Formats: sequence, structure tokens, C-alpha cells
Amino acid sequence: MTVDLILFLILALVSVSTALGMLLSRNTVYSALFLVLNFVTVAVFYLLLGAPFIAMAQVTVYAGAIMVLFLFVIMLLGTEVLPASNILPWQKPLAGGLAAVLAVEAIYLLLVRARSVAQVTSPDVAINSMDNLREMGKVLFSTYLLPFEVTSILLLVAMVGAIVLTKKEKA
Amino acid sequence: MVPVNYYIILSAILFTIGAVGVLIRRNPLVIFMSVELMLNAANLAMVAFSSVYKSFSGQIFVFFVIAVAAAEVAVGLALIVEIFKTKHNINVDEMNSLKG
Amino acid sequence: MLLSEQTYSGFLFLAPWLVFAPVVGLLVNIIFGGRLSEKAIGWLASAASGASFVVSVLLAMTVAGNHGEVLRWRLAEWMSVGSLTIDWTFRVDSLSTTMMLVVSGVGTLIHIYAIGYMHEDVRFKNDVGRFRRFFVFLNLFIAMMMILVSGDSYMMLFVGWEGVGLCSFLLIGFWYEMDTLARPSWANSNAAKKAFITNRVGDFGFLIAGFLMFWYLGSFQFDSVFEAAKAAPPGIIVAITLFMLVGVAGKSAQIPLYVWLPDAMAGPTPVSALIHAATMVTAGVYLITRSAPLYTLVPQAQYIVAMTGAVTALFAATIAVGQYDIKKVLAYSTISQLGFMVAAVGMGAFVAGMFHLVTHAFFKALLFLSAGSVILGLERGHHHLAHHEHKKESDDSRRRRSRETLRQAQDSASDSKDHHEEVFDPGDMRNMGGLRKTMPVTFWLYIIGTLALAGIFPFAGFWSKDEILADAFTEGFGAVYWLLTIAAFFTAFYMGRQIWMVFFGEARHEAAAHAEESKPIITVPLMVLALLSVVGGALNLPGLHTLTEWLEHTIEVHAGEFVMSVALISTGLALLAIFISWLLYGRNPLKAGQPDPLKKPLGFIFTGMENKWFVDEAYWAVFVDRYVDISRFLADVIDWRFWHDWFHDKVIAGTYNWLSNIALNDYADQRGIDAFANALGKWTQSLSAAMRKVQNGFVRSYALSVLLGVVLILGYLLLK
Amino acid sequence: MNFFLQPLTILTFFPLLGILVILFMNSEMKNAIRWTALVTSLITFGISIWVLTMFTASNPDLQLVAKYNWITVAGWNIQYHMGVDGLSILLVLLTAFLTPISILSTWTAVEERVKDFMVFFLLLEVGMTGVFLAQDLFLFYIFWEFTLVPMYFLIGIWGGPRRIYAAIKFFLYTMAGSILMLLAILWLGIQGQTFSVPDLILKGGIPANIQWWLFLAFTAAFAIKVPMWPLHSWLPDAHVEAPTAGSVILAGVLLKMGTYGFLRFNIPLFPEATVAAAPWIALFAAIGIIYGAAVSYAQADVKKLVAYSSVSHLGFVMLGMFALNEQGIAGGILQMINHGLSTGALFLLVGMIYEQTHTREIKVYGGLWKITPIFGSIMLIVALSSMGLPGLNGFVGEFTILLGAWGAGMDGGPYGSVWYAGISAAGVIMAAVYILYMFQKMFLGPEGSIVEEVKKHGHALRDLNWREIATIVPILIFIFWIGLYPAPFFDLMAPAVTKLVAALPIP
Repeated sequence: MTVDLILFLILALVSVSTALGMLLSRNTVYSALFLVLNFVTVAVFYLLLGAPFIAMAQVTVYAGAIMVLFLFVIMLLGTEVLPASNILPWQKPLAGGLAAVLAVEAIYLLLVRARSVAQVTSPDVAINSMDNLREMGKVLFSTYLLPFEVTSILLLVAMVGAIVLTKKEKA
Repeated sequence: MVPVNYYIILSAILFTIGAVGVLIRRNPLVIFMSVELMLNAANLAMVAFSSVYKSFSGQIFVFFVIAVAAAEVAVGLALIVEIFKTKHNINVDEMNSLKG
Repeated sequence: MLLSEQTYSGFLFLAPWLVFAPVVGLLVNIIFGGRLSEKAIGWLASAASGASFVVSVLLAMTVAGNHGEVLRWRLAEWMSVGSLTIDWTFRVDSLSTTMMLVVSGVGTLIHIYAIGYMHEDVRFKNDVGRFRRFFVFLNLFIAMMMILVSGDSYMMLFVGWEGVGLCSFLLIGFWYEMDTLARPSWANSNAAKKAFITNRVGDFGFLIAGFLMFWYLGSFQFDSVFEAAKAAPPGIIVAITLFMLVGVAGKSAQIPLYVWLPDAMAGPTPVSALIHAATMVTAGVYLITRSAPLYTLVPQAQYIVAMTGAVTALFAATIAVGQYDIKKVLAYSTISQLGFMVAAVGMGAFVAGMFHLVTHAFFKALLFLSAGSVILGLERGHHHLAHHEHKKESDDSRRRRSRETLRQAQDSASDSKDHHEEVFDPGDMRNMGGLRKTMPVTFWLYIIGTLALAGIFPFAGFWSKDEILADAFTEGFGAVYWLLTIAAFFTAFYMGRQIWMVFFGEARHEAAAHAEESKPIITVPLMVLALLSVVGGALNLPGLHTLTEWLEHTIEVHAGEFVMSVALISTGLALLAIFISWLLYGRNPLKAGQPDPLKKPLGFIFTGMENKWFVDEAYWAVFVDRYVDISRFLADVIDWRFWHDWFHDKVIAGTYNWLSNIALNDYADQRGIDAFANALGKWTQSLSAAMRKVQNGFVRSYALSVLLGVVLILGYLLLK
Repeated sequence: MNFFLQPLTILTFFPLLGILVILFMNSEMKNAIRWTALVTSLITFGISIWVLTMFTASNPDLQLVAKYNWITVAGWNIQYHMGVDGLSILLVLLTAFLTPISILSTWTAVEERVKDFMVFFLLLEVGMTGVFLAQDLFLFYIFWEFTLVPMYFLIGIWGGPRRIYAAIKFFLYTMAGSILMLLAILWLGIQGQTFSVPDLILKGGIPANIQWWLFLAFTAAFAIKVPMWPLHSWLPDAHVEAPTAGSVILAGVLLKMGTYGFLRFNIPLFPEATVAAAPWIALFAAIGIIYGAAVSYAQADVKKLVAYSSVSHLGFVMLGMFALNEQGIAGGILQMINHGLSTGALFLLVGMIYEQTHTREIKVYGGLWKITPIFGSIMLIVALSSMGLPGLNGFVGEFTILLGAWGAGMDGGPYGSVWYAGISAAGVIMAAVYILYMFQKMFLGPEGSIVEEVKKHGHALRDLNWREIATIVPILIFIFWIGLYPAPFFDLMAPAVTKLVAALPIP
């Protein structure tokens, strides 16, 4: 057991429990806060995997911007807790069962059937250093220039779309 | 060091939890959050593979996913707000106008 | 002959202006006529026609200066297809210039006359605007007539031939919305249509002759045809000449196609004079004369032509005796005189025929125009009365006239049925009488014309008619001679009857009593014509033979001999006829309402004469009504009810409908294929009704099925 | 790029440009649409004149040829093959000439769905021009069928009360004949390895018994289109119900597609069958001439009268073409043009008066010449041209046709009897009967009841206005031109006709 492994297991435990917490909280606000925690742990995983840029993006965009937006909307709508309902009574057990099957299938597939791969050992210097940022930038603005620009347009469209959708119709 | 399989198993578990959340919660906001969780699970797998294969592609992909997720959330939340405005309710179980 | 050297083909280049001059005249009148005064329009048209006359004179001089040589002026190509070539070529020779001079000379005089005549006519008929149209048509006629006489081929002649037919149609139907008594009616336009269609029947013959000519003789050009005819089989020449005779019968009003000419009197009087007496109707005579080389090849055809002419001459003369309308008498007289001409050219006496054509043009134009003057005089008198004494008209005379109009309506089959009581017929000789006092100038002109027509020495008609009779006598056409001689007797008789009825005795109608003499614009052209009628005989006096020598250059001629016995017989008969007519009509002038004195002694014969021997009725019954019946039958029964409605709609469309509706739709489709398809549909429906429950509209349950799919696919991958 | 710059391609497809412009216009801008259509058709006419200037009259062969491979799958050899020669140049000009005139005639007559109307009309022009220019059987067939569609809609949408019936009858009748032609075309194309007409003519050598069947198949399509007696039953319906412009184009150009088809395909492709069939065609043509003339005299509806007169006139064309000599064929071609002009003008004039009176019944008219002198005078000229008065165009055509037919009837000629020509010549008399009947009953005589009828509606009958005169005067010019000086027209077609006749197996 190395330190890495111990750290990973602890973080994995936190990650799964916050995810479950998000899933099981009756109150939406709690769900959101659990999710923030989950995102942060995932960000730490990214750091462990030698992806500092993605980790930063995870924290700022996901844990920061997106989840704050969620919280805003929850507060705005004031529907933190929904009344119980008995529509689709078999939905929950069926979903749980299927999810369990899915998890089992996935893990089995990954552990047994998949080609065994090397452990994540000593990440490459280029990747696992502050050079990572520079290299990312280079790739992003050369090879992936077009997708990058398209993404910017997508964001613009989303922005305009959101504004148009929520804009009050003039009578 | 941590075998990459562990990361993948974690990713699968998180993904399953997200999927269950989409299926059993009636609040669209929580459903939305579950979707985000699933995205994260996938991201995690990709970054793990990126690390194994020592390639930037996985990370770049994740970067785009994050950007798209941001856009998606913006539009999605706007839609939810709009639905709430017209229906004064956001319970998905009461929205079945698609019924044939 | 220094002059001839200078004029050698010198004026030939003017030949197209024979046609262009009147065409320019009519175009100017069409375009600018609306802004011109009546006088300007009339004189412009007359000038155009006069220009044609001047050109004719110059061309005649050219021909004379050229020793009668045939001259041609090619204007342009007309048609050229394969071996067929027809040009617009003007032929100037002694024959064509003779015709040109007559046509344009008489034509110009009548143009001038018409200025005065139409001025009054359009006013009596309340349509002043139509004055211009008249002169346009008249100029068109001159142009067409010039094409006819100056063409160098049968086809160019045919252009004029049909063209004058068109003008005749237009001018007969000039007052197309009324009848001759100015009542609203189809009568005038019917007369016009009748003339055109009858002429077309003749033209059909002309066309067939043309086809034969082209395919056997190889050309339409006169000289080539005549040259080729010499070597052609006589049967073909007989066919050509006889088909041509059909054309002649149409245009020159010979039996059996003469029926249109009397009706043609519906046109204004100048038209009757110009077209239906002096020029157009003589085109047939011109055609035969022109085709002399063809006719002389085949004596059989010549004999048929001569007999046609002779029989027509007598037949028409008998009808003329029984007519009351002043113009109708002249119309039948024209037919009769045309018969003389056709008989002459049929006998090979081409010069005599042409001679009579020329003199006849003079005196018949004179007679018609004088008759027009008489009619106008009566119109004036009637007009005068209508304005001043209309109300005073006695009941007695009103009743009488209503009876008369009834009879007239029965007389003419084509007249419309509707007529009013108060209609005055200015052309009815029974309304006239005593006009010599009120219209002295016209009276004397009419006498001159009558004497010329009756063939009294030394008037023009005497010389020309006598030459025809002498030719018939000497050439051995006995039957023709006797027919023509009897016709000449009748001619003198009906003309005498007309003179006594119109100008002598007492006025039988107030209008006649108040008749007024015509103005100089009308009488002066008449005087010129009268002069020509007196001296016209000088053209071809026995012994001098001026015309014979003139025409010699163009056609084969022989100088007609003067036979004293023939001359004495015909003159004697003419004088006798005039005497008899005096006994009947002059000694005891007709009283108002009295029937014709011939009626009693002749009985049904006179009824026949009065009714034109019922030829119109017979034609109507045999041809016209049958044609209408046949075309109605074809149109309504065969084409529409049988072919269109029954065969197409019922049989074809019906069968198709039956097939598609009953056979296929009901049986095969609905009970066979549809039944199967319906069963399939029902099954699907019940299945989908079950499946439908899955579609509950809840997004979450849809997502569940997605998850189910994912699990299943993954499971499949695992178990693969 | 070369493909589009061919003069004949431009001529054929230019109207599509106009259609494109019209499609982008608001359908409420009626006048702008009309002007666009008119200008388009006028430019097309200009292009046709340009083509004429490039056309060498003395050359009997196809000229200005555009030839490209088009469909060459499965051993088929279908080409985009356009060309013009003496047989078709006049018809192409006629098409380009009549289209703007027809469009001008709809100025006030068509008020509903102007945009659709003009689009269909220009489409029709494309089809018609294509029919006369196509030198590939397959291409020809496509254009041939293509003309049906716009005409179907022109009759079916803007027609009279029974328009649907007439349109469907027109469509099905023509279609039925075309199917047989399609079969023959396929046989020829597959057997001969090419669909190109000049190549097939050059190749020749079709056995006589097969020629017969092919000849009959083509005849089925063309005879219906002409229409030859007794297949004329669709014509009166279509003419009576079609709007004026449709009637003009129908009589003026569409019927000529049938006679042109005989000339372009039947005669050169199946020479033996042509010579053998000539007496039969002549028989039907002669019957058609007499029958059409007799039937039109008995019509109460003036449009029907003119429609039946077309049967008679087209009978003349057929009679002349199958005389198989130069006079007959040249006369036939010229008569196609003449009929297009005269009958087109008759329909125009009838349409002009119909616009005012809304009735076509002859008996309610009468005395119109007095009320509308210009109209009456123009009608007279056109009527005279239609009945073949010498000096006007109708005579030149009829005369050369009858002359040719007579020659064909002489010993050794394809007809074998002069009776065909003789009887047909009687049609000239009968033409005078029905034409003069119509003219008299409408324009002469006392005022008809319609004059009062129109006055009751608050406006008097008016004479032609400037637009209507401008519509009709170009036709009048040609009526006189062809009548007095037809030489240029004969010169255009003479070499091609000579070539056509020379190829026939006539002793």
C-alpha cells in the first residue's frame, strides 16, 4: 500500500459518498452542496493524474460557476423540497436494480474482460509538470484550433439562447 | 502507484449513481445535477486514460466537455426556469404532455 | 416613228404604279382620312384612280410605240418551290392595256360620280362616317382589278380575280346592317356572302384548271402555258378550259352561277355600275380572251362556252322583262350582255367579245349611274315629302303601298321578314313615272344608254352587238346566232319598258312627282360616258377594224365581216321590240296600283319571269339547305352526340370508369387487397394499443428504457 | 461552360431565367410579373432572331448543333442533342413570336394567380422550343411530354366552366398516343445503339414490316396531336375551355408539334412505310378537311367554330406533307406557320370580344363592325387570311399544298389519285362558307342583342385599345408579308425540303 493508493482510496470513498449524498438528499440545496464536494474530490483526482489544468478548470467552472448557478436557480424557484408522489411506483426499484446490474456489468467488463493495462506510474515530465499548461495551450491553438473556435461560438449561442429563453415576452 | 483500473471502477460507480439519480429523482434540478455527475465520471475516465497513454487528447477532450457542459447548463437552467414560469411547478412527473 | 424610239419601254417602269397608285390612295385615306373632308377623300381616291388611268395611257402608248410587242416588268418573286415559280410580273400588251384603259377610265369617272352620290347616300342612311370606307374599298377594287388584268401568269391573275371578289363582297355588303330599303336586316350582308361564296365555287374550278395546267403544261406563265399546250393531249386542254369556264361562270355571272349578280344590286349604285356591270364581271371574258390559244385548240370546249353564253343571254333577258326594280332590270341585262360576250369569245370571236366588253362598259355604266341618279332623285323627293307632307299622306296610298311592300317581301327570298308599312322603295319602277319632266338631264342620258344597249344604229352597242351576231352567223354557230338574236329582241323590249315606266306617263308616287334633278358632279361623268356610248362604236368600225388591229399583236384574230342582213334583222327586231313596249307601256301609261299589262296575256310565264324562274328557290332547296342540314347533322349528331358524347365520354371514359370503379375497385381492390390490408391494419392497431401504455409521457420512464437498453447491450457484449 | 453557351441551349432555356425572377416576386405585384414575363419572352424572341442570323439557309443539314453525352448507362446512348434546320427554324421562330403576343393578350384577361400563370406559360415555351430543337429521340420525348404539364394547368386552372374535364381529356388523350411512341423510341434506340435522329436516319435499313409498326406507333402520338380526323375529339373541348392565351398557343404551336413530328421523324426514319401510308394519310386528311369545314359551319359557339376550322386547316398540312414532293412539303410547313398566325389571331380576337361580352354564342352578336370598326377590319383581314384569300398568307400555303397534292395524285405519285386534292380543294369553298358565316353573323347585319346586354351592365362595347392593337398588328404584318412575298420563308426551308424528298424511295 503506497501513500498514493491510500490517498486514492480515501478520496474515492469521499467521492462515492458525496455522490450518494447528492442522490439521496431530500433537500435540493444539500444535493447541490454534496455535488460541489464531489467535484472537488474529482479535481484532486485530476491533479493526481497529472492534469493540473483540467483540475483548475474543474474547480472554477464546475464546482464554482455551474454549481453556483444551480444554487441560484434552486433559491429562485423555491422548490427545495418536492412533495411525495406515488406516480410510477415501480420506477425506483427497477432503476436501482438496473443500475446495480449496470455497475456489475461495467466493473466485470473492466476488470475481467478488458485488456490489462499498466499502472499509472510516474507520469511523464511533460505532462506532469507546469509545462503541462504551456503544452496544452500549444495543442489547443494549433491542432484543435477549429474545435476551439467552434466551442466559443457554441458558448455564445448558449448565452444568447439562455437570454432569449428567459426574456420576458413583450405583451 | 494506483492502477488505472481503480480510476475506471470509480468512474463506473459514479456514473451509475448519476444514472440512478436521473431515474429516481423527480426534481429536474437534481436530475440535471446527476447528469453533471455522469459527465464527470466520464471525464475522470478520460483523464485517467490520457495519463496512461501519455497523450494530451484525453485532456483536450475533457476541456471541451467542460465547455459544452457549461453551455448546456446555461440553456438547461433557462429552460427549467421558463417551464416553472408557465407551469408554476417543476415536478417532472406532472409533465407528461408527450403522452401519445 | 421617232416617238416610238423614245418611248420604247420608256414608260414600262410605271407598270407597278397601276396597282400602287390606288393602294397609296387607299392607305392615305385609311390613315389620314379621319381628318379629311368628304370632298378631299373623294377627290384623293379619284386622283389615285386617275393616276392609274394616266399610267394605263402611257403604257398603251408604249405598246403602240413598240409595234404591239409584249412587254413585261418583273417586280419581285412571289413563290418559288421546286419547279414552281410564280413572279409578280406585269404584262403590258395590247389586250391588257385595253382592259386597263377601260377599268381605270370608267373607274375614275365612277369615282367622281360617287363623290356626289355617296354624299347623299350616307346622309339618307344616317352614317356619314362610312363615306371614307366606300372610297377605300373602291380604290382597293381598282388595285385588284389592275392586278387581274396586268398579271403575266394565271396565278397573278387569280390574285386579282379573288381580290375583286373580296371588294365585291365588301361593297355589296356596304350597308351591311340593312336591306335595300334601309330597314334593319341581314339581307344586304346575305347578298354579299352569296356573291363571295358563289364566286368561290367558280374559283374552285379555276384552281383545278391551274393544277392541271401546272402538272401537264409545267407553268402558270401565259406564254409558256400556250407553248406547252400545243404539244399536250387535247383531253387535258379540254379539262383545263372547261374548269376555267366554271371560274368564268362564277365571275362573269353565267349559268349556272349567275344568281349572285342580281342580289349584288344591294350595293350602292356606283358599285353596281363599276363592279357589277363595267369591269369585274367582264373579267371572265378577259380570261377567255387571254386564254385564246388554249380555247382555239379544242373546238368542243369552245362550243360549250359559246352555248353557255348564248343560253345565259336569253335566259337572263327573259327574267329582266318581269322585274320592277330599276337596278334589277339592269342587273339581268348585264348578265344577258355578259352572255353575249362569253358567247362571242366562245366562238373564237375574241375581238368582237372585247369590243362588246368595252362598249358595254360605257353604256351599262351610264345606265346604272343614271339609274342611281333617278333613285337619288326619288330619295330627294321622298325626303322632301317626309319633312313637309308626311302627315297628309292619304290613307288610300298608304294601304296600297303596304300591299306592295308585302309583295316585294315575298319576291326576294333572302329579304328579312320584318318590314314596316311605311317603307318607300326608291328603286321600284312602279313608284316612278313622268320623270322626264323633273329630271330632264338624266332622262336624256338614260335614253342614250338605252339606245346603245338596245343596239340602235349608230350607237356603240349596235356595232359591237352586231359584230357578235355576224360572227355567229358566218362562223356557223346557228343555234348561238338565234339565241342571241332573240335575246337582243328581249333586250330592246325590257329597256323600252323601263323607259316608258320610269320617264313617261304620270307620277305614280308623290316622291316621283317631287323628284329633283342631280347636281353636276353626278351628271358630268354621265355625260362623258354618254359621249363614249355614242361614239364608242368607232373603235372597231367595219372596214377600219382599229381594235382588231390593236389586239392582233396579242391574240389571234380575224376581222369580223359586216353582214348587212344580220344588221337589218337585229335592228328591225330591236325597233319592233321598242314598238311593242310602247304599245304595252307607253300608249297607256301604267296607273298606280295597276298590275303589269303583260301579266294577263302571259299568265304563268310572266309569273316565272317575275320570280326569276325560281332558280334561287331551287338552289336553296337543292344545295344551300342540304348543306346546312348535312353540316348540322355532322356537327350535332355525328361529331358531338356520337363521337364526342357517346364514343369518348360513354364508351371510352365510361369503360375505364367501370373498370376502375366496379371491377377493380369494388371487387379486386376492396374485397381482395383491401381486405387483406385491413386485417393487417387491425392487427397492428391492437398491438400498438398494447404498446401504447408504455408511452406514458414521463421522461423518467423513457430514461429508464434507455438504461435498460444500455444494460442489455452491455450484457450482450459480455456474453458474446 | 461550353454547354450553356450554345445558342440553341440559350434559346430553349432562357425563359427559365424569367421564371426564376418571377418566383422571387410577390404574387401581388401582378403588373411587375406580367412585365417580367413579357420582357423574358421578348428577349427569347430576340435570341431566336439571333439564331436566325446565324442560320445558313442554303445548308440543308442540322446547324448550330449542341451535342453532349447525357445518359450512357446500360449500353444506352442518350445524348443532349439540339440542332436546327430548315424544317424547324420557322416553327422555332413562330413559337418565340407567339409567346410574347399571348402573354400580352393576358394583360387584363388573367387577373387571378398571375404569377402561376406566367410561370406555366414560360415553362410551356421551354417545352415547345425544346420539341422543335431536340435531335435525340429521348430528349424529344421528354420535351414532348413536358409541354403537357403546363398546358394541363393552363386549361385546368384558368379555363372555362368545364375546364377540368377538358384538361384531363387533353392530357390523357395525348398521353395515350405518346405511350406507343415511347415504345417505338425505345425499340429504335436500343436496336440502333443510339437515340440520335440524324444517326438513325443515316443508318437506316429498318425492315419494311417493322417500319410499318414503328410508323404506326409514331403516327398514334402525332395524329392525336395534330389532330387528324377522327382523333380530334379533344380539340374542341380544350379550345373552348382554355383561356385565350392557351388557345392561341394550343392552336398556334402545340398542334404543329404533331405535324412537325411527322416531318422530322416519320418521313425520314421510315421512308418505305411513309410512301406506303401516304394514300391513307391523304384519305384521312381529305376527310378531315371536308368534315372540319362542314362541322364548323354548324357551330353556335365561335371558339368551337375556330377549333373545328383547325381540324380542316391541319388536314391541309397533312395532305401537303404526305404529297412527298417539294411543293407539298414546303406548302405544309408554310401552312403550319400560316395556321399559327391566322388561327392564333382569330383566337386572340375572339378573346378580346369575349372579355367584354362574356359570351361566345354567335347568334347574340351582329353589326359589330359599325360599333367597333378597327376590330371589325382586323377581324376581316384575319378571317380572309384563314379562308385563303390570295395576297394573304393562307393562300400561299393552301395553294402550294393543293398543287403538291395534285402532283402526288398523278401517275406514279404516292397518292395514286387526284381525287384527294380535288376533294380537298372543295374545302376552299367550304372555308369561305364558315368563315363568312362567322364574320357576317358577328360583324355585319343589324345590331345583335349583346350590344344592349352589355349596355345594361353600364358600359358600351369599346373598340380595341392600344395594347390589343399592339398584340395583333405583328401578326397582321406577317399575314401580309407571307401573302405577298413568301420567298424568304420558302428559301429558309427549301434545301432541307429538297434533301428530305430526295431521300424518299419515290420513282
